[in-house]
Formats: sequence, C-alpha cells, structure tokens
Amino acid sequence: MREEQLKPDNAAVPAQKGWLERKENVTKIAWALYVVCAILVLLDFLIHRHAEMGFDGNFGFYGAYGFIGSVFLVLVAKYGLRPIVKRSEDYYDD
Amino acid sequence: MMRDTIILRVVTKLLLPVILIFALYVQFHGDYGPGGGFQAGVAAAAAIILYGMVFGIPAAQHVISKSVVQIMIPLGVLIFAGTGVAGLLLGENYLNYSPFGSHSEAGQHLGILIVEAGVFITVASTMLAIFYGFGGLADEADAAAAEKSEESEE
Amino acid sequence: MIEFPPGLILILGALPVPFLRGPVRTIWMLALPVAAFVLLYSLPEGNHFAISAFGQQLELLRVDGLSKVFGYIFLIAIFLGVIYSLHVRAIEEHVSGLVYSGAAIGAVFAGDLVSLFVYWELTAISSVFLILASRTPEALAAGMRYLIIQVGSGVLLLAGLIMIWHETGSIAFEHIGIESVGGVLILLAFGIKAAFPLLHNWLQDAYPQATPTGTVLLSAFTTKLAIYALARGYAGTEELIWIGAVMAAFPIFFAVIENDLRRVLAYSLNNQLGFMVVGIGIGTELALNGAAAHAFAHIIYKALLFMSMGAVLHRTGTVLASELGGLYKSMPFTTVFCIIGAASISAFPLFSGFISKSMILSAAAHEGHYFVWGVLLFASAGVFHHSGIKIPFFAFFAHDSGKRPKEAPLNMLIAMALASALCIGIGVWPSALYAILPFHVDYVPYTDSHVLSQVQLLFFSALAFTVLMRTGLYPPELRSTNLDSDWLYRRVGRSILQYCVQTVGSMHSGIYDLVVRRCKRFVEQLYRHHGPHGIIARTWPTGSMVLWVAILLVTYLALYFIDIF
Amino acid sequence: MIAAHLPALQVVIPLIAAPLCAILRRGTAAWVIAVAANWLAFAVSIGLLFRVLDEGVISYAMGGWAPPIGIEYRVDLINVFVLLVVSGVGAAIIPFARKGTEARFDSTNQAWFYTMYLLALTGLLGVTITGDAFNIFVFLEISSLASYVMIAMGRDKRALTAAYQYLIMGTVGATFIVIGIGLLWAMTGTLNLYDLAQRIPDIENTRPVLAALAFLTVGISLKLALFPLHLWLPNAYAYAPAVTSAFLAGTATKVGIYLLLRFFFTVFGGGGFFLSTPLPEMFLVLSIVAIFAASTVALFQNNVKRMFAYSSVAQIGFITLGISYATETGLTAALVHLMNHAIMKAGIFMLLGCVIYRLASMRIDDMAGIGRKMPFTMAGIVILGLSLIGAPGTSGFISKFWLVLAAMENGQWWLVALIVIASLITMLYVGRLVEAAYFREPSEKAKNVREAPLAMLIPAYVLVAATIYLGLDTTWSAGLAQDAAASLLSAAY
Repeated sequence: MREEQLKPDNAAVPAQKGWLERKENVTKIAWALYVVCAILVLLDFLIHRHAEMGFDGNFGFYGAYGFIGSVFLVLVAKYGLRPIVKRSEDYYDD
Repeated sequence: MMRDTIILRVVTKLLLPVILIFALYVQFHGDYGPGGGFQAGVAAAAAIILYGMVFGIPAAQHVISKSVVQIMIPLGVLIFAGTGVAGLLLGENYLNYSPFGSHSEAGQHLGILIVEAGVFITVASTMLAIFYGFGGLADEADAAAAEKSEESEE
Repeated sequence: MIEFPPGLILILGALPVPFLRGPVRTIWMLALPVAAFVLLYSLPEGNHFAISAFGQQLELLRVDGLSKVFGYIFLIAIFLGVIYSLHVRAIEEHVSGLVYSGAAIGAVFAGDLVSLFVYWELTAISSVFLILASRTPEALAAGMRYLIIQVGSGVLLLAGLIMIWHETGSIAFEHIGIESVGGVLILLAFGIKAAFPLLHNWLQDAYPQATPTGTVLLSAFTTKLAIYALARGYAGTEELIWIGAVMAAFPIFFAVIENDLRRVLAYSLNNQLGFMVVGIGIGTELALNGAAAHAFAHIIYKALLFMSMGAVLHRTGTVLASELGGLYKSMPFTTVFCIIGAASISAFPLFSGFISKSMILSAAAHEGHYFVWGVLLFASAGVFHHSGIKIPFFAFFAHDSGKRPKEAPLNMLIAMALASALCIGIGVWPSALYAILPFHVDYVPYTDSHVLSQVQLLFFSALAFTVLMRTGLYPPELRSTNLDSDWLYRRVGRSILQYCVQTVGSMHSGIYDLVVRRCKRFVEQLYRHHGPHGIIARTWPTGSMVLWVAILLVTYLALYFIDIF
Repeated sequence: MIAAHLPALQVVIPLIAAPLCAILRRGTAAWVIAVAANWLAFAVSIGLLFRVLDEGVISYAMGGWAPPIGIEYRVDLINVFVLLVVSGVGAAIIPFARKGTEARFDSTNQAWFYTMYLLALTGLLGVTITGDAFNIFVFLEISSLASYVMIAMGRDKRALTAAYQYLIMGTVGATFIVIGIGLLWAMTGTLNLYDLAQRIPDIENTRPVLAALAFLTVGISLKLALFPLHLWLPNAYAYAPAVTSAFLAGTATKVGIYLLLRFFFTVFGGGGFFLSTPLPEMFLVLSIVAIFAASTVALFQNNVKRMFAYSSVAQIGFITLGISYATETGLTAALVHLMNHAIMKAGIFMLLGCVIYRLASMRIDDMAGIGRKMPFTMAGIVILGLSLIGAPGTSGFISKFWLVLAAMENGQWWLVALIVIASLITMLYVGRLVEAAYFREPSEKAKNVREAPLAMLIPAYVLVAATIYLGLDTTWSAGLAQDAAASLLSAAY
C-alpha cells in the first residue's frame, strides 16, 4: 500500500534557481523584515498600552522578549541540549 | 466355537427355554419380590450369549441381529422415559403412574410393568451389544462372515 | 427527539464500512459525523442516555457546555480526517479511525467514571492500528510501546476509580481533586494521556510513526480527551499550573534540534497542551474558557499542520528536514495551507490561535501568575520559532532539495482547505467560538495594544531566526536520534550494565555473566517445567494422577480432623 | 399446566430426544432432534428462571412421591443460573455441530454422536436440578460416560488415551463423591439435599461427616479440574472433536463448580461452616497456583487447542479464587465468571473448530497468516481473547472487576496485583496467537484456506455477541449472581 504512494519524484531539477533561492532576494526579504520590526517598535509610541502587570508596558518589552527569548531558545537547544541528547540515527536499532 | 461338542449343544438347547422363562419370571416377579427388569434383562441376554458361545456368533446374530440390538437399546430407554411423560400428559407429576389404571394402585402397577419392560429391553440388548462387540474382536473372520450373512439376509 | 450518544453513532457506523465500496463508502463515512453533529446540536443540556450495569447507572450522554464544545470539535476533526484519508485503500485505517473518534466522543459525554474508563481504553486499542498500519518494524515497535503506555493509563484510571467508588459510593465523573489517593491515580492516568512532562514521550515516539492520515487523527483526540478530562476533574488544581508551564516550555528546545518534521509537530503539540493545562490549573471561568477554546482551535490547526506534513510524506516518502526543501514550487497549495496552519499555531492576529491562546495568557496575568505568564510568553515565541517558521521553511523553502513531487491529492487539498478556512474563520469571527464555550465570555481579543504586543513578539522572534540563520548560528538539520525520556526504558537497562563496566571494571564480566546467566536459567527453568514437554505440561501417567488424588484426600482429611482436636 | 412441570421437562426433553436420535440413525434427523431438544431445554430453563424470580424456590416431587422419601427436583436461584448457562451454551453449540460432524462421521455415527451429546446434556442438567444426593451421582455418571464417548470420537489417535484417562479419573472422582454421599447417608439417614442441610449442622464436627466432606472435596475437585487434579483436562479438550471441547469447556467443569457450591454452602450450612474449615486457605493457594502454573504452560504451548485448554484450568482458578473468599462479592465474582467463562471458552473452541475445519491443524505455526484468510473467525477469537484477558466492554472485564472488588474488600492488595499480572500473562498467550495470525506470512497450509461456512460462524458469533452484551449489561449475569450469592451465604434452600 504505502510503497505505491511513496514514489519520490526526483525528475527534472531545474537548472535555474527560483526567485527565493537567489541570494540577493533573500537579503531583500531580510531587510524588509528589519524595517517592519523597526516600525513595530516605533508604534509603541502611538498606541497606548494598558499594561496589566506594569513591566509589560515598557517600551519595546515584547520585541525584546521575543528576540532574546528566541535566541536563548536556539542557543540553549544547540549548545546545551543537542550535545546531551544527540545520537546516531540508528541508535535504538542495534 | 464348539460345534463338535454334541453334549454341550444338546444341553444348551434344553437350557435355553428354561433360562428365558426364568428371566420372564424374574421380570414379572419384580413387583412383589426381588427381581425386576435389570436382572431379568441380564438373564435373558445370558441365554442368547450362551447360544452364541456354543453355536457361534453368527447363529446368535441370526436370532437377534446387530441392528436390532442397536435399536433396542434406545427403544428401552424411550419406553422408560416415555412412560414418565405419559404420566405427565395425564396431568400428574413426571413418573407418576397413578392415572394409568382405574385406581392409583392399579395405575402404579401398570406403570411399573411398562417401565420394567423398558429396562429389560435396554439391559438385555446392551449386554448383547457388548458381547457382539467383544466377540467380533475375538474372531474377526467370523464377524466378517456374520456381517455377510446379515447382508445377504437383508 | 432522538437521544442517542453521538460517539456510538460513529462506533456502530464503522462496522459496515468494510463491506462498503467506492462512493457509497465515501458518503456513508462522511454522513456519520454529520449525523452525529446534527444530533448533538439538537440535544439540550442534561443527562439523556443511561444504562445500568454493575448495579450502577452509567450515564452515556451527559451534555453540558464543556462536553458539548469538545463534542463539536471532535466531530469536526473526524469529518476533516475522513476527507483527508479518502484516498486510503487500507480498510483497517478507516474503521479504526472512526471507532477511535467515536470512543473519544463517547468519553467526552461519559457522565460516570466507569463508562469513561471503557471509552478511555477503547481509544487506546482502536488508535494503535493507525500506527501499526504503517507496517514498518519501527512502527510496530513504537505501536506496541504506545499501546502498553496507553493501556497502563487505563489501568491507573481503573484503580483510581475503584478507590473513589469505594470511598464515596459514587462513580459520577465530577470534580475529583487530588485530596484522595484515588484522585492522584486518576490524575496520573489523565496525565499520561495529556503527555505531562516525563510521561510525554509516547507522543513523540508514536505519532511520527503512524501513517500520514493516522497522525492527523491521533493528534486530534487522545490528548484533547485528556484535556477535557482534566478540565472536568481537576479544574483549579494549583499543581497543574506548574506542570503546564514546564510542558509549554521544555518541548520547544527539543523541537529546535529535531530533524523529523512530524516529530517537531509532536513536540509543539506537547507544548500547546501545556497552555491548556495551565488554563485548567488556574481554573477561573476565563481560564477554563481559554483552555476549551484553545483545544478547539488547536485541534484544527494541528490537524492542518499534520495534514500538510502528511501530504509531503505521501508524495516524497520523507519528512526529514535535512532531506526536504524547495517543495513550494510543485506543491504550492500545500505550502499555503501549511503557512496558514503555522500562522494559527503561532497565534498571529486574525488566525485562530490568537483568540484562544491570549485568553489563557490573560487569565494567568489576572490571577497574578507573573512568572508562569512569562514562561508562556517565551513558549509563544518559541512555538512560532519551530512550528511557525521551521516547519514551512525547511519543508517548502530553504535550500532546494531538487524534489519535485506532485501536488497533494484532491481530497487532501479539500481537507486542508476546509481546515484553513476554519482557522481563519475562527480568527476573524471569534464570537462564534466564544458562543459555545462553557462559560459566558466577555473577553475582547482584538484591542490594538494586544495586537501590537503579539505582532512585536512574533516579528522579533522571526528577526532572531533570520539573524541566527544568516550568522550561521542556527543549528543545522542533522540526521540524528534525539534522546527523550523514553531513553529511560529503551536504553537504561543496558546503560546500567555499561556503567558497571566503567566503575566496577573487572567485576563487570562477572556481574554481567551472573545477571545474564540468571535470567537465562530462569527462562530455561520456566521452559523446562512449563514448556510443551515440561513436567507441568506433560501428559501424566494415569497412576501418578491418582497418586495426586490420594495425596489431596489425605491432606484434606488431616486438615479437617485437626480442627476437631 | 406446563409451567408446573418445567423442572421435570428440563431433564426429560433431552433424555427422550437421546434414544430418538439413536433409533432414527440418520445424521440429519438426529441433528434436527438434538437442536430442537436443546433449544427447548434452554426455553425451559428460561421459564424456570422467571418462575424462580416470581415465586422463590420450586420443589417438584418425582412420581408424586413427596420428599424426602421420593426424589425431589429443587430449583433455586443458584441452580437456575447454572441451568441457564449449561442449556444456553449447549443451544449455541448444537447448530454449530452439524458441519464438523458431517465432515467426519457417516450418518449412523453422527446420530450416535448426537445421542451422546444429548445424554451428556441430560446428565449435566440433571446434576444441577436434582435435590437428591444419590440422583446427583447417577446423573454425573450419565454425563461422564457420554462425554468419554464424545472425547474418544476425536480425530486424533491420542483422543482414545485422553478419553481413557478421563474415564479413570472421572470414575475415581465419581467414586469419591458416592463414598462421601454414602457417609452422609449413614450419618443422617437421608439423601435429600434439603433434609441433609437440616440435619448436618448438629453433627458437623463428627469424623464421618468430615471424612465425607474430604471425599466430596476431592471428588468434586477432580470433576471441576482444580489444580493439581486438572491433569486429565488438557488432553481431553485438546484431542476431542471441537464440538465436544466447546461443550465440555462450557458446561462440565461449570457444573462441577455448582456441586462444590451446593455441598459446601447449602448442605453444610452456609458461609460460616466454609470459613471454619481450612478450605478457604487451601482454595486460595490452589487457585493462585492454578492461575499461574496453567497460564505459564499455556504460554509455551504449540497446539492452540491445548493452549486454551490450559487457559481453562487457569480460568477455573479465578472462579475458585472467588469462592475462597466466601463473601457475597467473592461468590458473585465466581458465579459471574462461571457464566462468562462458559460463554467465551465455548465460543473460542467453536471458532477453533472453524479453523480445524478448514486448516486441519491446530499448530500455531500452521495458523500463521490465517487472519487474512479467515477474517471473521480470527476476529471472533480476538474478541473472545480480549474477554479472556479482561478488556473492558467484554464480559471478562466484569468478572475481573468483581474479583478485584472481592480481593479489595478483604484488603488483599497483593492479590489484586496478582490478578493483574495473571491478566498480563493471558494477554501474552492470546497475543502470541494474534501475532501469528495477523503479522506473519501465511504458512504453507494456511495459503489455501477459505473463511469457515456461515453455519459454523453464526452460532459462534452468537456467543461472541453474548460476550460483548454481558460486558455492557450485567442484569442477567452479575444481577442474578449477586442474589444467588446472598442465598448461598445464608444457606437458604
């Protein structure tokens, strides 16, 4: 049953790279993201925030939290967790 | 097989009716004294078995064939059980024979007689079945011959 | 009005499925959840269907706000699941899928612990076929581990319910609490199914091994049934807040380094359950509404994500991030649907996750659980990171893997489209969902301050991803096995022996031999006595049988006579 | 009018049908009679149940001779429960018997087989219904003799040895029972069970009475195959024709258990006497050993029929375990399991009969891959196997549930753990069969088999359905059993 469904279709890899794969386009997207982030932080000035706990009303709190949290997450996962738990793919097989 | 022993054969022939009459005596005396269908059945079967031992199993089976024996066994049981049901159908408890006669004693008497007859048939035929069964084993050739004669009869 | 348990409609309706063919089967299987849905919609609150057994009333149809909302979403999930799996020819998948969903729905409407238990075990037994249907040795092994753990959960539930029955004389399934031993046992039983930390690994172990269609169904029912049960029995239990916070936070670390994308989804499933568990632990009306709403929204978007990964697996045969990439070119629709699912789980405004997750966060803030609130916020950023970005990015974009699979089959696309429509619909008109929640809602998700906060959080999380990718700090996708707590039982035995090697050194071989020899000898002994030719299994000579009779007779005589003197 | 005679009819119907079969000597006609008789007997026991529920204990004087002089048939809740099980299981089995016997015997021998079947049924029903101790012995012999023949008719040559061993052991058991009854008669001067129950309490500590108890205990233990007197059972079940195995597994040992309850709790005066003897401890130990030893043996068996035969020994252990508590819950558990196990084991042996019918082998290796070839047969076995394990939704769960409840009432938590472990062992041996049937490539033999004929499947599925039904609605199992257990404990008769 499953074998039939699993025909990977590897034919015809196009020679030319798609729009998204070209390096200059990726850079453009990254820059767009930077700009959006900047605008979002600046919006803090315009929109009055009704802070529930006090500290979450500070300027740029959510942005900083998101950024630092994510970096922390990835770095801990990469340098903290992976060395401990990573095993070869067929670890349980032998 | 004792075909050559003439004394045995003659005596056996003389004894047979006596044994059978004794069996019937025991059978019908069962109401009043020691006796009854069980003992009578064994006695009657003994007559046939004696006959078979002296004159050979085929001869005995000529008198009462295997298939008759096989029918007699369940028939006796049926008579026994059926009598009880007859009591049931006549409105009394199972095995209550009182309604068979004009008064309860007569009914019970008749009922017992029929039941005993059933027991007689079953016991006698069972004894014979056992005898035929083992006799057949002892003398395969005779059994085969008996079967043949039985078939030719039919 | 017909008052019949909707779960039984699905279970009984599954029975004729093996005998149906072609379009008749399709229509039949689609009609079942629809019929059950209509029936459920028409039912007023109250207990409607009782049978008596064990000298107790078994309430099979307790309808109230909480059970109704879970009933609705389960029926929606099985409806989507049926559409998604229409192309599958293996009949056992269809049957077990329907029975499984029926059992889950039955459990939701169970008004007493005994019938809850029966359905609880039925979900375990019926769902394992969705895993076994993969027919790979890994799936077989994982399925067996799954079954043992799930049945174990049922055994705990049984033990707990008997104790509670004994103490209170009632088997009604109401608030249980952890004051009694039975209550703790039942909490453990629920906790296994809800994938509490350290009890969670069956989820990541088994779900990625199921068939593409099986995982979609698995993701919907088992864990959410546990969430329902927790909300019913343990609302307001303080400990759950902390358990939930740990649950929300720790799986995302694993998700970041995991290569198998369906396993990434399994980790994020675990993380989302954490939010709901926190909501239940807080136990206020807002929090419970939030937990129910989040379960509702979550089932749809998680199913959507698993559907999109299932489509990829169906077409390419793999969901390893290291093998995929660039699929957006040939599977554009799947890509779009996956992104919608990703946006929903990440709680982008206008998507379903936003309006439910924020209820739980607000409830945590209202009750002053600031630290937990912080953890959940971190988890929100993290879930965006691995589910919102990682899944679509590595599967459909990233470096071109050169694979050009066909677009997913039509029925899969329809199912994904419906799920996507629901994700967006709930996000845009939350009042529809709020209307069916167990308690009255006066919560407004769309304030400009709230929207801005969420968008900032998510965009800066994306920023972090971009920066880490561009600086090369992001951990590369590697083919690997990442240990989880299942390591405890899958490897610990041998590891203890290896530990002996290192510490005891020369003693090792002695100990090892001893242990192995003991075990071997035990089995040999067992076999010698109980095996086909063993002394206990042998056909004994008649004489020795009679000897036993004599021995027993003497024993009994002696025992009886002793009493006289 | 008929209602008044139901107790007699219960035994008379199969008794009359048996010789009819033998006289007709035609397989088909005999089968029709057997089916009719068995179904009528089932109807009669249902009628009896309603009468007992209505008016309490029924006493029927055979031949109009009032007890204790005459033979009395005495029906109370416990009897009628067992009558229901015996005639009900028989009623499901007998339609099934047609195909298997037709394939194996010529017409005359088929008729003999049904005759023997009906006699065995008569005997078992008679043992259960009669209120007379000597009558018990007579009916016990009728049923035993008939079952020896039924076992000896098995296809395997070893069936003869098995029947012979069963004959020896069965005769020893019957002799012990008759010795016990004789001693009781010598001490009390009555054979009527009700009368015995009145007179024994005054003399219960005299030596002859205790000796009688010992003989009865051992004799009955042999009949119900309580460990270590079970040795005749595995071969007898394994090598007999499938119909015989199904019938005996479903009824014969169950009637043995009924006798045990009747003598210990009714005749010897209720739970108090039972508890004052060392019987509870003895039964507890023997039951646990039976459960574990037999289950473990079952685990290693290669012959599937033998595996389930050993499983029967283990399941009987569960029943006697319930009896050993001598509490209302414990006895309820025993009675419930008596009914449930009768139904599920009969069903399993019937479905195994379907397998033999097509596959002509019982080896587990030959059964590899049979799940795809005979889907309904194997599905039925799986459902009944789940019930054997005690999975919820099946009747086996109800049995285990009551047993666990009884153990907890006594505060024996370790026993609860043992029961769970025993269920796990059951899961393993049932799992072995499932693994072979579903997850292995079909064996050479299994490649060419088809699904069994409907005439065999439908009767088996009646029992499968009953197993599921009794797992959901326990009015007729646990509900009745609870009342019966209460009357046992109070020695009401």
